[in-house]
Amino acid sequence: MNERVAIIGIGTTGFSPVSPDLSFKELTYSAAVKAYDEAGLHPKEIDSFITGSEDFMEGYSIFDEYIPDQMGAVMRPAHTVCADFIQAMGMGCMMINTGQFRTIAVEAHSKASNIKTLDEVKAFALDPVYIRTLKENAEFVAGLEMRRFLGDTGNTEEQCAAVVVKNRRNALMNPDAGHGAVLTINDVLSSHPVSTPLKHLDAAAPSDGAIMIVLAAEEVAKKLCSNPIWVKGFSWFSAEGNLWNRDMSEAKYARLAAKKAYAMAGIFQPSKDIDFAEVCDEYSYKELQHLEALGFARKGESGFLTETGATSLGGEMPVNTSGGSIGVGHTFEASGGMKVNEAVLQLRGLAGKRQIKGARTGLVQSWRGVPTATGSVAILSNEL
Amino acid sequence: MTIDKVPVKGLSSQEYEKALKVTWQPDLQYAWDNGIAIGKYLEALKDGKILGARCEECGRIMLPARSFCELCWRPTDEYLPVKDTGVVNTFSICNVNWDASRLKPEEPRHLPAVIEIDGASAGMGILHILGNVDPKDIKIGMKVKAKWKPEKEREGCITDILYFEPV
Amino acid sequence: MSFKDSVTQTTKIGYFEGAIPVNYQYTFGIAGDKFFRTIMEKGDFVASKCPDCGTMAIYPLSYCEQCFAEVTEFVSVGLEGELYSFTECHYDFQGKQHVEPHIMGLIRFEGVDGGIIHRVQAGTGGLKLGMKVKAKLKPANEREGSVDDILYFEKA
Amino acid sequence: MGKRRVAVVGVGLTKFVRRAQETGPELSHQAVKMALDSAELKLKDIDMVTLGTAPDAFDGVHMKGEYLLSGAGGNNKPYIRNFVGGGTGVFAPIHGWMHVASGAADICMVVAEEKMSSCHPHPQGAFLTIFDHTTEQPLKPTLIWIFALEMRRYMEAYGLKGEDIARVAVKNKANALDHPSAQIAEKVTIEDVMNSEMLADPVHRLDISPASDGAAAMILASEDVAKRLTDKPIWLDGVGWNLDTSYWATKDLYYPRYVEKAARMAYDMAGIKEPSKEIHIAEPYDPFDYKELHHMEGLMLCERGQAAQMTADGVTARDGNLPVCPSGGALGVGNPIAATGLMKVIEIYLQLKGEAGKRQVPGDPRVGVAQAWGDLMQVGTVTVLRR
Repeated sequence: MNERVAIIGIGTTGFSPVSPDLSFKELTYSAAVKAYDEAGLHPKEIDSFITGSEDFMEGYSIFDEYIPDQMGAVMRPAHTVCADFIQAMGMGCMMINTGQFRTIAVEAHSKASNIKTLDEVKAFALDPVYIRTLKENAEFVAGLEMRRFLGDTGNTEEQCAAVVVKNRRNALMNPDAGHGAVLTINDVLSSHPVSTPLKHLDAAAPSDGAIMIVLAAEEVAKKLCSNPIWVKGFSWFSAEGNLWNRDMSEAKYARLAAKKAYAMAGIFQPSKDIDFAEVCDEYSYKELQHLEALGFARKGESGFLTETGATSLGGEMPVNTSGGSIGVGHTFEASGGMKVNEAVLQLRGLAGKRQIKGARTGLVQSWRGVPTATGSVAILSNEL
Repeated sequence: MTIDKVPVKGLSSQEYEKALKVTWQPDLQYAWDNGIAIGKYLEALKDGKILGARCEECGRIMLPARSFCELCWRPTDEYLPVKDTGVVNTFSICNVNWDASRLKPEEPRHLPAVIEIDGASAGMGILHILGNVDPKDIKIGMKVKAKWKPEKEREGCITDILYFEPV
Repeated sequence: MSFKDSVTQTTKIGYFEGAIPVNYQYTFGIAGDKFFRTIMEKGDFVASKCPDCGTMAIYPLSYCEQCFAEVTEFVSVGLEGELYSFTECHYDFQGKQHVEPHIMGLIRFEGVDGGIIHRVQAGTGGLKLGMKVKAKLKPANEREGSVDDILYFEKA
Repeated sequence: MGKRRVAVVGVGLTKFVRRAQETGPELSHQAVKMALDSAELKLKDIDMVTLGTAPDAFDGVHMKGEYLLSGAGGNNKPYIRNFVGGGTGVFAPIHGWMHVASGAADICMVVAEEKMSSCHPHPQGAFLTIFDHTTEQPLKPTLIWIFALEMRRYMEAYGLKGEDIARVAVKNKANALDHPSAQIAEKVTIEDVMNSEMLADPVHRLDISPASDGAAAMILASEDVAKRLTDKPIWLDGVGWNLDTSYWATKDLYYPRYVEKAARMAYDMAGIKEPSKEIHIAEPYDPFDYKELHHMEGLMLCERGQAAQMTADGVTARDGNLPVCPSGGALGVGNPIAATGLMKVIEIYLQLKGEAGKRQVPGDPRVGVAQAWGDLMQVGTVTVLRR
């Protein structure tokens, strides 16, 4: 692929535990208006549209029916990927690289607050013959993985709690975040067990919000935008589809995706070449597991780095300055979009109190949640 | 290479009965936020009105009420009631329930129709059902009027209109 | 917000309730049928074995995930395996809290890809990663071809 | 023209059946394995995988793409699921085209799967919730409503009778007698269709395709790889798709304008100016018999309102001037939604290669079009293949 692609417009509603004053269409429209306005384009001037969504999160059997109007995509080439926002963004970059499209709008949103039976929906993703029939909460999968990950790497529950403390504190500085708080390690450790060693405060709370970006090919980006953010590399991978078949000591999907994204972006030493990272922290241990898979920490050292402040704002590799899913709220397929939003703010110098000085290159990463082993990585930069 | 053999045999009803299986009935419940426009639309139904929204740029009066014009890409300018009469755009006489079970002979047929509502822009229809009419007499182009539930029984739902009947 | 009007009062906030009223019946599949019938009939676990590369997998599959060959050979792996991980699960699939937490484990079998996920009994010595565990099955005459034909795993 | 030309180099297809014992991943594997064998490739040769499958509510698994991934060959690969409702089966190779034309992949596996029998007792139940949850679902709509409403509007627009439309079901079910995947191939007459149970006037039972289980797969490759693999590549030269408004009752259903826009996009890319002359063979989506006619018009293979007459004149028969659904279509082969769409693209591929066996159309076709429709009368997906 040789066509360079940039984000030239971004819009988000911010993220909050509930959003009762807006329908899902109005929520998405609000984000889309901002994105198009910033890009200086009318949706008629957008060549194609992508939504990342899953039917049962919306409460429709065919949610694709309900995507066009609020994106301005009526009678236009629009499609759904049942995938995370960063995968959708990658598809947008690929579409531009076919030579047939110059501008693509990518959208994802969450109205998780509208699901009365979210536990049922999550359990409905489990294998219907072998796993769902055990009738356990889907989060047991995270409990299984967390124990093995900690056991194999030597990272500790306290270090996982340190992730929570850091991210919720970061969220206090983020006006788009819904879960900022000042907590202690002990607050996390003493919170109610969900599926040991996973505890209540180790898990990000579901949230609502919408995000849209406008992607453009290089010559369009340079013409329209004074501060384009370039997608230097991206990839997504799935490890073993069947969860009983996975090596739980690592996030293989993130390792494989990072390898490819780094090659595309010309990154040889992630810790040096990248200034900050927004990684998936749907569960606290996932941030640690992802840091190791992405090459920011050696096996077993991610917890130590967190504890000693290396991943805090002002540390060597700030991680989840946004607050992450734990601090902002977990927005499912939109969670990767929240991370892209943070990276764009940081790279444009618009991150306010949590601004990383001189940030030039950032990494965003997502995971599709239990019971999947699918995730994506993208490298964003304010330099071409 | 011609494809002349394909895998997978399929099970007869008897074989299916014998195969090992597991059943599951997920409890998938939602409470969808109405938001601005649909909130108003439902409230208007409770008042015995069908609410549209107007966009000054294209001049369309749209149904159901919308907070933004998806074509002009701007907020709509005004919410306004349209009439509760209209014209049958198309219809069916349906003998099956939503779950594919069949209506009993003595049950009345379901009569879904797209009704273009008077006062909205041309072609703006809504899905509803017809009533108080012999199915044989239904025609495309037929004028119909909403039969509302008694005011006290309305709850802010599309079923506050019981059906549309010939004028 | 991007609209001319907005909802400005809590009492004007509304929602509409509904459900997706669906029911399912899942067949166990070619390999799944074999797995559960072997438990019913022989009280044993089987893995699938690839005719081309020899990879064994449990739960068995009708294809080899490594080389994608079709698999028709199923071999016994016995009831004893190694506890790869475990968790005390406090909530059920609907989010209701268990009276006592259920322990769930992933059990691996030597030389076989994959594993079995099921309930585990802690016993007196507690559980450790890597400990040997053995499946306790329902009495033969009560087995009916379901995950519950396995009662739990316990220390071997 | 895309920067890189994309070719079809292998295909696989299961039988379409009412009830499969195989799980969704097992069905997917069967199709993928067959596609690999047909292209003489191994799983490790596949760079990326894209899977198309219609609603989760059919198979009954949330995040169905993730559930199917092992069987689709997605383990340890970049794998993604695309979804445009009923249009997914023809969109899946379009998604694969994006993978290869962009240079992201040299070889991309495209998989389509549906296991509708899991939805019990009948997949109809999953269709209540395709309608707007607030403004429509309280009316207890069924899937057949929307087809009956559209079919009547179409018949009214052109003064067509049920018999004019039933001819499509007769043709397709008979064509399917020669298809090894066929679920409900049979010789029926126009009278049989008209005398079959009236479900929702004007829709009779035999106007409708069945619910099915099945899977299909297709391997796409870049030009240089394709030329290495085969001396007879079939090119995916045009792709188009389009999505109309969610407010389906606010537009005239008599004509699928979204199909026309999708077709124009695909034809422009493929350099086709006069579709009715330049296209030799077509596989429009035919979940209902009138839909084939509707879609032929949207594809601009004939003047609006003329598709029924063309069918009556035998033009669309397998030995006619423009064979339409020579596979037997959804009406004859069966309708595991996404797998059906891909089956149609596969049929065009086989026909252009001259490898359709008993179904081979005469006249050495060189350009063919496959199309699917989806959502609430909203989606058109179109692919143009060329030898």
